Amino acid sequence: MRELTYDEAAVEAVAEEMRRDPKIFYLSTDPIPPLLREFGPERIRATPIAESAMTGMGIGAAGCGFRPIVDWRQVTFCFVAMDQIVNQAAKIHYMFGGQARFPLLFRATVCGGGRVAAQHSQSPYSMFMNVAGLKMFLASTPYDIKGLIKTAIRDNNPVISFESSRLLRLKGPVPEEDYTIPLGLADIKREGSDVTVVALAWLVHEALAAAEELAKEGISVEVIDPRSLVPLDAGTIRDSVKKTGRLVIADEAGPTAGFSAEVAAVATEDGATFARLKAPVKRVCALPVPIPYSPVLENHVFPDRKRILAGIREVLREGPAQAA
Amino acid sequence: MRELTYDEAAVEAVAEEMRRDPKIFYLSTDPIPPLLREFGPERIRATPIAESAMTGMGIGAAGCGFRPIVDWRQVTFCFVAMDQIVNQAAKIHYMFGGQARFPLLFRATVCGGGRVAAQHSQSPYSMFMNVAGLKMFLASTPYDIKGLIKTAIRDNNPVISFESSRLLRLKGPVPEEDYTIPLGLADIKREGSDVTVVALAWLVHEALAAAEELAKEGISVEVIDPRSLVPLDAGTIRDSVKKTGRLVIADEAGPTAGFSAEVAAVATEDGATFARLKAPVKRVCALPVPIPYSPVLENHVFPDRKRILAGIREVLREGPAQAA
Amino acid sequence: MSLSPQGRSAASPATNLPPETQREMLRQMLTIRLFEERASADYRAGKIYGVVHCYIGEEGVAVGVCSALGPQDRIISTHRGHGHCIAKGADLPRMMAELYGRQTGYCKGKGGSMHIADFSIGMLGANGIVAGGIPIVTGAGLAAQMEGKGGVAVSFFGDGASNAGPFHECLNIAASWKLPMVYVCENNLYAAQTAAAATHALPDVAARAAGYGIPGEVVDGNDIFAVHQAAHRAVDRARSGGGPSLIECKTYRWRAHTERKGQPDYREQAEIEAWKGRDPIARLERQLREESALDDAELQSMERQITAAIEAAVAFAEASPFPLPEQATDDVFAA
Amino acid sequence: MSLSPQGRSAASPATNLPPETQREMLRQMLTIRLFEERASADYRAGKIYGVVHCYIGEEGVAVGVCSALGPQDRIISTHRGHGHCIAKGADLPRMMAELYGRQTGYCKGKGGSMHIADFSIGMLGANGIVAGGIPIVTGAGLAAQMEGKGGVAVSFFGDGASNAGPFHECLNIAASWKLPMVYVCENNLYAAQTAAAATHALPDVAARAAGYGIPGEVVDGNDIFAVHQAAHRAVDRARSGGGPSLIECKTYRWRAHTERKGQPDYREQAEIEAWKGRDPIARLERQLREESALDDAELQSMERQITAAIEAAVAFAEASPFPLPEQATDDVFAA
Ligand SMILES: Cc1ncc(C[n+]2csc(CCOP(=O)(O)OP(=O)(O)O)c2C)c(N)n1
Ligand SMILES: Cc1ncc(C[n+]2csc(CCOP(=O)(O)OP(=O)(O)O)c2C)c(N)n1
Ligand SMILES: [Mg+2]
Ligand SMILES: [Mg+2]
Repeated sequence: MRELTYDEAAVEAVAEEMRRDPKIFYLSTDPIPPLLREFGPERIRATPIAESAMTGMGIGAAGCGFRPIVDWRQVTFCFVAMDQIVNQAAKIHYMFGGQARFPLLFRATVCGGGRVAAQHSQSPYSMFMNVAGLKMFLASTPYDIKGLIKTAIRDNNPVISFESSRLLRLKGPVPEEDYTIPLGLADIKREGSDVTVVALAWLVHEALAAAEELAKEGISVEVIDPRSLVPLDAGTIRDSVKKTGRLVIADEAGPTAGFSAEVAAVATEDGATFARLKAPVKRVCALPVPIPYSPVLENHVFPDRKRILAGIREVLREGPAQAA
Repeated sequence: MRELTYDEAAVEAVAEEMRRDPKIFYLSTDPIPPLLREFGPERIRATPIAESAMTGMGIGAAGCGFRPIVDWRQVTFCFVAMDQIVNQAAKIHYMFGGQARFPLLFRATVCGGGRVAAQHSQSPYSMFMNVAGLKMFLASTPYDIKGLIKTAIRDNNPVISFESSRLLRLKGPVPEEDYTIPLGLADIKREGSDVTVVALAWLVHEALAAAEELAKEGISVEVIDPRSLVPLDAGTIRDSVKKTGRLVIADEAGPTAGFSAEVAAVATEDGATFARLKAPVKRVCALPVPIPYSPVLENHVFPDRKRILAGIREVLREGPAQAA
Repeated sequence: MSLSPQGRSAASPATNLPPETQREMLRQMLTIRLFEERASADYRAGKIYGVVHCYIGEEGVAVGVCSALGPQDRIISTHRGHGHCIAKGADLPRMMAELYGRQTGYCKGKGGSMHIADFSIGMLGANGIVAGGIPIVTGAGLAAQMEGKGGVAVSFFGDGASNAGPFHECLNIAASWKLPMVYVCENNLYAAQTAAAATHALPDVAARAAGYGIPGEVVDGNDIFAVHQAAHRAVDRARSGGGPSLIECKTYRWRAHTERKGQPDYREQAEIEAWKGRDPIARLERQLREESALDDAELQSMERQITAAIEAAVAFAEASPFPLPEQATDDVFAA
Repeated sequence: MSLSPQGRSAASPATNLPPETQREMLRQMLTIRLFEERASADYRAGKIYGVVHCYIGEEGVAVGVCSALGPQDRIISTHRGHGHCIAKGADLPRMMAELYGRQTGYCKGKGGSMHIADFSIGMLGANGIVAGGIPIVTGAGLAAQMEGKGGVAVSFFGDGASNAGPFHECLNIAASWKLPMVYVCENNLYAAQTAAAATHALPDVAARAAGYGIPGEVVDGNDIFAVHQAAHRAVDRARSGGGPSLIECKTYRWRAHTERKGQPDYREQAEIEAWKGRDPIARLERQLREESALDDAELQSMERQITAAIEAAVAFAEASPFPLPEQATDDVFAA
């Protein structure tokens, strides 16, 4: 199968949907060149640096029958539009009693690793997860991002595509044929029986590397990529933990009230899952600090395969494991 | 001891600190009358409806040696200022290498119950908890709010005081003498041995009511009010769960990646706590929906003493409880 | 033009609107007033919940502007939304049922006073966040431009909202893109308790239009014909591809910022009384009588009809069921 | 006044600044340029990380404005911050060490190019969020007003930032409260790849001042004396309680938006060349020579000194240790 980068796969998803549906148009402060070339400046619009207006205009046009894509670019730029996201996009369908639909795709680059410091590096998806009325996902492969973006564009609600800055150049197989991936469906990226690692984005790849290494020692790691954050596929996560009895969560965001906390809660509030859990849950996350610039510092802040390995070893050591 | 309302206690804390320190001033779109009368329009400033500017101006004045208080009023109004909160206030001390201090108190009313619908009812504190660089608390009594606000005003960092709309008129004893309550210190509002309920704000009172009722059945409930969200007193929570073996978390916010998820993770990632946990963790939260207007609907969305009771009974039923 | 309560502006020039149109404008203004008087009473009686913001005294703006619009045109409102709803043609029973928190309300009881919308008539909703609607309706303007059918979008907002960032961002985009927009600032001189004089660098919000190269006009918001004519010019301009305009309507709210009991109102009583003397409804009545386009009998019949319609709306609301508790989880997402 | 690259404006009137001041202005502009040429080279060599935005071509603005300020005055910068730092008197070794990500940098390696600040000299920081600094420095203006010692605060921001909400909110507040502020728009005609012509309703950002009743002036940003004089007037006005001003400096960046390799630059080569012909540094050199205030020997010695200072800064940076990994958890909160 042909290979595309994560970034190319995302743009291809947009382009294919735009060819199919003339109601789709695109707003961002700097247009993406191939989209601009193909669709022209009427459908690929360069906006002033006014993300609040841009986001609200997307909502308004959606309510009038269009299907806008609003690209915030770095997720940190969308905080200026937070009212439009949280008070408007998320609530408007509900508070008007469902009388109009607001099909909207928001795109935002998250994660760190670029040495661009605190105002350009953040993984704040859990801030949005707590807001009722928004769907969102964070893909880890070119295949997944294409399928998820297509689903999101066809969805009749605001959906946020968080996209990992570390993966933009990652290549992977992407079929030529049209396909979609439903929201709310986790992907088991590797099957295993001793421990479950729930990981997001770049850390899916780091978890797979860790799993590879542990396989040499006879330890079998299951790697689950939820892909979709809201809705979250609690069933797949719980089934895996019921099987392995151990849970490590790897996330490039800070732990506090993060995605990782939600997964910990999802696992430990379910009776059947809790009953099989043999060791404490382990969160392998960024340190709770703004992201620093200097490579030495930035590298120290983020989790990686080594910390995932250490986390896995910790949950294997702890609890009534040996007894089981 | 004399009694004050929650709201009066908060205003008294501000007034006492303002008398003590001329560097404190207050920004909000509608000044609080008693503060305006005492301190005049130079120190109690009415701003245009421009929360983004207001918040940033607080940051700038703080960096120049003042100690501003920025009152967003309804927390939903602060989303227009989210860039200044998340990208600036939270990060500025760190990204500039600690060279300047930014003492700032933000005030925001949270929670629901007022039939004011989705754009005026939200409990989004977990959105801020995930952001490194912000301290925050949510008091449940007049005594606590006064002591915490005073601490926050004296702190050299941005601190958010979330204040419960349901409690504004709640009366309680408040000493005349100066006192402060440290951030990061939970308060055990009721001691008990069978189950731990970690609750916030209004739900502290609902949990106490539930505990009273269960006491009649011989069930002993410990009610912990963390008060401070960041830093969170994990030690007190864990110690309690180690003692009781059961954890219910009651929060007026939605569960997803919420405060409740964080407490679940804090309890279940700690080896000693996990080892004593006899039943799954239980979250008693708002339904994950925007807040509706009609009383029938709004009442259904929020947890209350009945749901806390049900949650407690559930964790008492489940797990190897009877065996212990 | 800048207006004091005494009104330095001359009465607007004789309009060439047909008398039935003028009477319809009166009928709509009266409907707003009587609807809100009833809503206010029912709020105090505990039948309406939360918070209600009354538009009484400002009726000339909503009706003056909406009478210059067609059904394909779209508007957005503020937290003070009843007037805009009624002027755009919303259904009184469904409005009242929404205030009563009933299943049959415009938002099935989920929105209440601050969130009444009727997308089917181009009313994109009241909005509880100051200036929050301006970007959304500017998106409706973009939609109208892309649809290419001559539709126009109108943003209503207060003097308070004109100090917020989205106002600026949207005026600039609308001007750059020549969107078919009309921005209508309802300058009632206060944002909640705060006087506009204390928070605005200049008394006229309309002066800001110059920064974007678009027309900015101050009109007496209590003179419905002046409002209508200004709106008409702006709508024509927008429809014909000329881009956006800013119209500032000087007006005044008669009641406190909200209907909440015990809410302070720091405005001077004399100021309130002076503005009551400039009642847009009484003014139109007077004009119509002077032109012999209205007599006592007609007026009484009009009032009777409106009162009956409001009674019917209340009866509908009262008879409608509350939502079922479980319906709280409906409508989070569209199918 | 509106400027094309050819420059319709006449050269600014003969200045009465003493020659040593004029030479100091030249020295500062040259320092900015040579510092950035070195930073750019070191970035390409992998010694500087992340992203670097160069100010080359726009030096006249930072130096022209800051030369009108005193040490008690405060400024804030943008993502393109080196020029403002140097013009306000920041230390080159600590700047370079920050770019190199070292412990001895201004931010201990936590900030990098986009976040250099020196509060001790009134430089409140570069800022990675477009328009993010405007409210913060307006707070510094409020602080100055409350301190009552005649301090002034200056906000530097781009043409792109002038379309963002905080610009509007702050101009209005500063004008209402008569804050001692100078708002300096560096209109380099582009926001990243997007031409200002495509996103601004009017070519002159300065036109927006009228909406707030404050002075708005367009100056040739490549004419350092014109900038200095405009800044001087605005600073005087602010210091004496007259409130804020908006100064728009038309200028141009010579390099791509960032130094990132392979980054596209869609601007016309001819446009870039035309603007290089209007180099603010060459222009001041020429003027000084014409006035016999500078000769080759002096210029060469100045360049040697600056080069040596930059070499010393690089040597300091190179010799400085990287932070320890554990220091990543320092400085989240102040004691
Ligand atoms: C962003 C935001 N800040 C504050 C409020 C609280 N608030 C509601 S209405 C209002 C005053 C609005 O004034 P104006 O825009 O002039 O409209 P008016 O009420 O006078 O019609 C305020 C401050 C809000 N709803 N949203
Ligand atoms: C809120 C926000 N949106 C987008 C960006 C990305 N961005 C960085 S610089 C820039 C262009 C800024 O243009 P301008 O203000 O004219 O400054 P210049 O780069 O020309 O000096 C953009 C869009 C950002 N940093 N912040
Ligand atoms: Mg008003
Ligand atoms: Mg620019």
